[in-house]
Amino acid sequence: MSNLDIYMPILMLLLLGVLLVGITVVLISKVVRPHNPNPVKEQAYECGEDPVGSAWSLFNMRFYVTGLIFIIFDVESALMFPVVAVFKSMNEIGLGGLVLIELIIFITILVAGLAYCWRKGDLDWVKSYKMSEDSKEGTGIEND
Amino acid sequence: MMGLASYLIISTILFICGVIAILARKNIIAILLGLELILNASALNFVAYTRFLNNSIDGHIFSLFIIVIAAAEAAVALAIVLRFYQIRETVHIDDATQLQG
Amino acid sequence: MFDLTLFFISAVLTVIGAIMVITTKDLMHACIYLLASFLGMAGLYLTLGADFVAAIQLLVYVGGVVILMVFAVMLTGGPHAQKQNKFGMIKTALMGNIRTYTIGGLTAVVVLLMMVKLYISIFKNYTAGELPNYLPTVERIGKSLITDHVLAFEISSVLLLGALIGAAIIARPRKNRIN
Amino acid sequence: MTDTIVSYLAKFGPFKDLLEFLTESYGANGPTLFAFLIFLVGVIIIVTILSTIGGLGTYAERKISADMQLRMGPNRVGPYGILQFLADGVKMLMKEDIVPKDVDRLLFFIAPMLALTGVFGTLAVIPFSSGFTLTDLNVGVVYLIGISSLVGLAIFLGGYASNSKWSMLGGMRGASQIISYEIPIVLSILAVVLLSGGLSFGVITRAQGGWPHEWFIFHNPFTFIGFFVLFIGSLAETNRAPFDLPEAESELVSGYHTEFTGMRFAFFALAEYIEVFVVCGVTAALFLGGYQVPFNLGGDTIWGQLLQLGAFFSKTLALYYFVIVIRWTLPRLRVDQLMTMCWKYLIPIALFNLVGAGVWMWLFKGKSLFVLLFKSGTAAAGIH
Amino acid sequence: MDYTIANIAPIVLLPFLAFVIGSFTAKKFPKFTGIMVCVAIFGSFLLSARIFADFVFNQYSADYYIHKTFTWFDLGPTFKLNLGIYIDQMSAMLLLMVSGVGFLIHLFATYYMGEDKRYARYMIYMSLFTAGMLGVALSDNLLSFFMFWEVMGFCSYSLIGFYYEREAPGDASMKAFMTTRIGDVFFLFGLLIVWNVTTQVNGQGSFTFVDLYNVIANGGFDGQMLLGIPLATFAGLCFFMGTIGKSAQFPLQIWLPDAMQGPTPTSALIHAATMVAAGVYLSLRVYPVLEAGHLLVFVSYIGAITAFGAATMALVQTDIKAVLAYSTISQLGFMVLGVGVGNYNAAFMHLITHAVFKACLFLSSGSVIHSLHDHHTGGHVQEMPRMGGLRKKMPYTAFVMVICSLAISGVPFFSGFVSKDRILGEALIMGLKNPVYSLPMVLGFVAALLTAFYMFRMIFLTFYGAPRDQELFDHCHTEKFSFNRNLPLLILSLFTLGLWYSGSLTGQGLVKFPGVENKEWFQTLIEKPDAHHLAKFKNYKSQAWGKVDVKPAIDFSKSHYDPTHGLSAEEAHHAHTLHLYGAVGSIFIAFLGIFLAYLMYIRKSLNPGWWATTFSGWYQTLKNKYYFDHFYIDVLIKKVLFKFQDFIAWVDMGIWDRIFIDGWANVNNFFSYWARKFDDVVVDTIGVDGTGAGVRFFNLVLRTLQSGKIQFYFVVIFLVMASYLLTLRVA
Repeated sequence: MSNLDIYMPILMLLLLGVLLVGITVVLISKVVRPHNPNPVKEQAYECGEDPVGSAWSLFNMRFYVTGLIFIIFDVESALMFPVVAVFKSMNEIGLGGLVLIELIIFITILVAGLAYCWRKGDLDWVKSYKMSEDSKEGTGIEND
Repeated sequence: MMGLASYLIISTILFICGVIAILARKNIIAILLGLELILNASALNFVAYTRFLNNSIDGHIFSLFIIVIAAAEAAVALAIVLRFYQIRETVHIDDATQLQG
Repeated sequence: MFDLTLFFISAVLTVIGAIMVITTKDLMHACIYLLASFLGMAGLYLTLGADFVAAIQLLVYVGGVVILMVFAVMLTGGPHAQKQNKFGMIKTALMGNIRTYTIGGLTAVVVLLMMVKLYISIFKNYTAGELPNYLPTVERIGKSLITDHVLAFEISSVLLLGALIGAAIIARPRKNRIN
Repeated sequence: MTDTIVSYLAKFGPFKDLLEFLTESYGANGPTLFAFLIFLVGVIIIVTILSTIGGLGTYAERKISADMQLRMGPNRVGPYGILQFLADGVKMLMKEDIVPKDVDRLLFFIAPMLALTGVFGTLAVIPFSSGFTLTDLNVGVVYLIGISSLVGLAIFLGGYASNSKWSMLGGMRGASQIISYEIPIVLSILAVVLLSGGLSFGVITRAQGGWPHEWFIFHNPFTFIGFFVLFIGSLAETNRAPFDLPEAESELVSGYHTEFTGMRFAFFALAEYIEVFVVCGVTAALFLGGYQVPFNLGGDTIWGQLLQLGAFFSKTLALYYFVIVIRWTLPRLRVDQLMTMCWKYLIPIALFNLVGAGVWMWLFKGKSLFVLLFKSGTAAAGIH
Repeated sequence: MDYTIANIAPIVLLPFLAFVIGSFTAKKFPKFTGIMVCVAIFGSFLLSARIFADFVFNQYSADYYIHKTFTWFDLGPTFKLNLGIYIDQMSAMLLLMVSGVGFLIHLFATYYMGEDKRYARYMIYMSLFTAGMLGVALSDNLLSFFMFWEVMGFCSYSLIGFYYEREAPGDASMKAFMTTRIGDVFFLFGLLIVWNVTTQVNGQGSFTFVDLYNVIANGGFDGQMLLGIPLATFAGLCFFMGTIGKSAQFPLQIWLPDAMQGPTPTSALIHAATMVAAGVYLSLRVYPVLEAGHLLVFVSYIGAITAFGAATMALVQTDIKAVLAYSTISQLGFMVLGVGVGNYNAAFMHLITHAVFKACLFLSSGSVIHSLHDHHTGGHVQEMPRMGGLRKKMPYTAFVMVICSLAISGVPFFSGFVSKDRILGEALIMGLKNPVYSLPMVLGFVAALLTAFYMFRMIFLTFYGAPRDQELFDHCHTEKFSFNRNLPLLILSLFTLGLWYSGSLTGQGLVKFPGVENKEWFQTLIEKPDAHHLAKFKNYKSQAWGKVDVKPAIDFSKSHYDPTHGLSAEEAHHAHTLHLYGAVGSIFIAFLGIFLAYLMYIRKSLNPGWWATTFSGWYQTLKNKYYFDHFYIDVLIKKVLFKFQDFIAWVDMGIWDRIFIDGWANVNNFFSYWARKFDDVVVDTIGVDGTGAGVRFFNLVLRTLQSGKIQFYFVVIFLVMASYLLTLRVA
């Protein structure tokens, strides 16, 4: 058994997920289900009113800001995983303090970013929205 | 079949795809997609060389940092794109004609 | 046997995904193809014995970057926004005029030549030796992150801090001004 | 060598014979074929069982809510209405598959697929027992987090593809909620990894013990808090009440799956219910000792494995019950409360926990609170 | 115990760090900042006390010293700057005094400034100041000495002008800063000379004291002349100008009285106890240079004139702090006189004793001022004519102040007597031996008389008699004992007793403890750096920072008190006799002064008003501080400097502008004519138009490239890069 065989169930499960949906939706249910479309059915459901415009319109920036902070944290945690994983073995040979200090420095810098965003209101769902009307104070960049 | 050559070819294809996306797509976000492809191609090269040429761990760490930097780059670049869009209401790259924003 | 299968599936997913990214018109679809390409890339990492890098590829790209891209597509007016520019001119999807095509073609030829030259030498000189076994990488990565590469490790957090603050400043909602 | 179901089963006589037979017949590919067969059977069994559990989950939900509200709940199909989920499934299969005019057809097809794929992908590393884990990857935890984030993407794409404003809102909310709550989850898991010293579920589970005081939840005060952070985050990650904003029926009709009908909707629902089971299982494995039974009863024998399965499932199902009770007890959060809770409470707490757990490990040489309180330091060396 | 960076550097760094941290916390946590500063200085005090204990309690002999250096920066073989520490008995005592007195003053400041709105800022300035002074005490070289000296200058500027809302403190701070700068400029000259001489002698420039001593011991100054003056004289003069500026000696004494505009603990710390002492300390450190430059007579004259002049001015002051300020100048004059008459030991002793009792006096006056609150103006009252009878209201302060006044007046059993009378006795010896010294001798004794008089004038006016401003008196609260108001005072006053400084209570052998007659530790331990002392620096080797002290090869023997001071028995007897006369005389003088004050202000049998009217001319002169301020401003600046300025302006406008600038313009005109010709023909026609044509031509080419389309640029970049890679030879 070569080493890569351990990844076999993952591939199987992913393929199973794809195939299950594909086969069921495309084949089986096509056989058994009814199919009689009409224009009203094919409208997007907006509580019975006719839809106005596409739904693919603009959304608020705050969604992006959330995603932005998320991805930074995601990457930081990705970097922390191996360090944290070796912490225990390092601790047993007496280097735990060193790893801990490195980790704490890392986390502190991370927290500084979080604190900045907190302070500037990026974490406030409602206030950051209001800020766009009120003032451009605290945005950091001045525009003409 | 699973030699160094095949990995290099795959990464070359990815790289060329990325370059084409950068050169030919007009939507800035599409260009960023191309950039991600290029970064992935280089990360793949690092890991492949590490496996086939020397068995140290440094290639993995390098690709790890490439992933980190790619994520940071994507975050900042997309923020710039969004800012640009808010000002110009377009993400067409040929509309980015002024340095001031 | 399975390693070949995994390699083949991953390679196909990666290459097809990448090609679809640059050919599809719909930006949202391009993001999905990019996702496919990333998944395939994770598979390729697995075949190279880089299990941790593969997992991080999943975590960061699939879970983070693609979602961010998709958000950005949504926030810039959806995938089909602005076929026209401000003056009502149709924007070209590709580069445009004969001059750019010429230079582009030239570039393609030169790049091709360069690749051929590079790869010929690589394939000629590289002989596959005894490949090492697949070893667990997490321990080794962790150890070198806290010893040899500790500076890079810490500096990367500064980089991310900078990215976070910079991007947050740029992306913060403000009063819109249209020039 | 990573523990898999294959390496476990290969110890037993019949399987050993099969392995030898395959090796003789197919040479070097024999073990792979052997693994393929066992994995295939294992995957099919596990998917079947979990789909059933997911289906039963809908039943349990209705029954428990009925109990809490002094109703009967489903009681027509089968004894006590236990086959209700099968009836629902058949109904779903028979429903018309309505694809609205303006949808993005590709994504409309891919979204449920991604949701199901993401959830199925996680099943590969769930530690049901020491032997019956499909594959115990070295990077199991990271893999699990990564692959399950496909669900968030699926929810967004589902909302996007529908081209309906309700769906779009639900999808946006869902995606941002899921990515936000991923952070506290990851940080809590990091604390557990720090205690156990490995990224695989096997290592993490083996670092704990059968008795409650050996579980990580009671290891130190920080993990005790970390458990709740993880649990709350998991609730949000699976869009369960009180975090069911993406599908808040009183606000957004039905959220991101407003436009999905028939089997497509069924797959979304199935994915959600299986995911609840998965996160409960993960929580149990990370904090509640997973499959560990006291005295390691039975050991590697098949009876021991069954005991371990029993331990794992009982812990997981207890959490599952708890999740359902929470859903019918708590009111839904507002969207700003949701974000505040995540970014201003859970994440700082989780970061603090991580550092605190590290300091605890460093100060007390990895001894748990119980050991420090009730046993001498020398006796403690044997535990970890 | 060894001296390493870990237990030396915190002495300076603790107050400095308190300053740094305090500057961040001052706004938000003023109370915390104040406590932190006090704790930091107490830490310095503990470390200093340990050094003191090492040096004084018999671990090291009298001429032992510790000198450790590290390289600050290294610019090649000839220019290498070392910094380091130099600790000998004198530094050890100074460290203990500065940190101890500084700590008590800080403690008092928490009381005095506690309600001020900029309390924390005040405390951190004080902290920085203390760091500077401790740095001066530890410096092994003149350069770092100068740097810390300037740190103190800055702090003194900030602290004098602490109430910058008012005009007077602002002016006073500016005045203090500018006046001391004059001395500092000369000090810098001195540094250059030292560098130059050490370069000549050792081949490598250095600022360290030991190198300076080394150079002097090896005769490095011999025969060196500058502008016809011996170089040693020049250097000594430069350093002594630093002393004059910093220690407010004649003729630069004008800044110190004005410096009383700062809060009273500032006055105590800076303008009485420590900073002004730094100037004297400089003189003591460079004493061999002064001696080599034959400057001691000059020094003694400056000191005596200062002592006498300031004392006379103090007679007529009505502001309680002004009296103390002039007395400070006067006492500094005594110290300088001590240096001048060659009684190195007594000068340093007076520095220490004066620091203690003057700090105590200032703090007591602060205590008085703080409790006298004028409800009409809303400010505190400093004028003595409005006081009187205050001993009933503040018994502790009155007691302490009387003790300290006794000390400063030179009453036996107090520290002032021990130190001052040794200076006066030496002056007496020198005056009788050498007629040149007779004027300093006389002035010194007169100044001592005046000192006793004006100090007790102040005491009587403040604490005795009937209250002259009943309303103010009634508003004054009765003093309650509090740890940060009275405790520092009491501790300081405890150390004004003479027995701490001398085994014989009086320092003159008049009254002795049984069995301790040889414990004149001050005289034993502080060695005058004369030729004998300097000899050990002849083969000096510097020692780098390390973990362990490397003791010098020469094993210094333990020193013991030499009652003959190295003189022959006959001379020693002579000297002792003269000292005895001097002591008796000065005791008499002290009591005479006190008695005069008693007559004038308690018995009122002598009317001060009569004296003031009779000698109104002198009175006005003294009131106006001998017209020094007028002289400097009206004469020196307005008449001389402005004239000089006019002259310079005339040179600039009349000569330089007219001849050089205008002449240059003419030359330019000439050349510009030809340049224009050249421009028209060669440049315009050929160059510009030709370039234009060229540009138009290249424009055609470049226009295609410069399209503004960024992706086109990318294509070009890729093309170029790929082409470049194509040309590379692949291994």
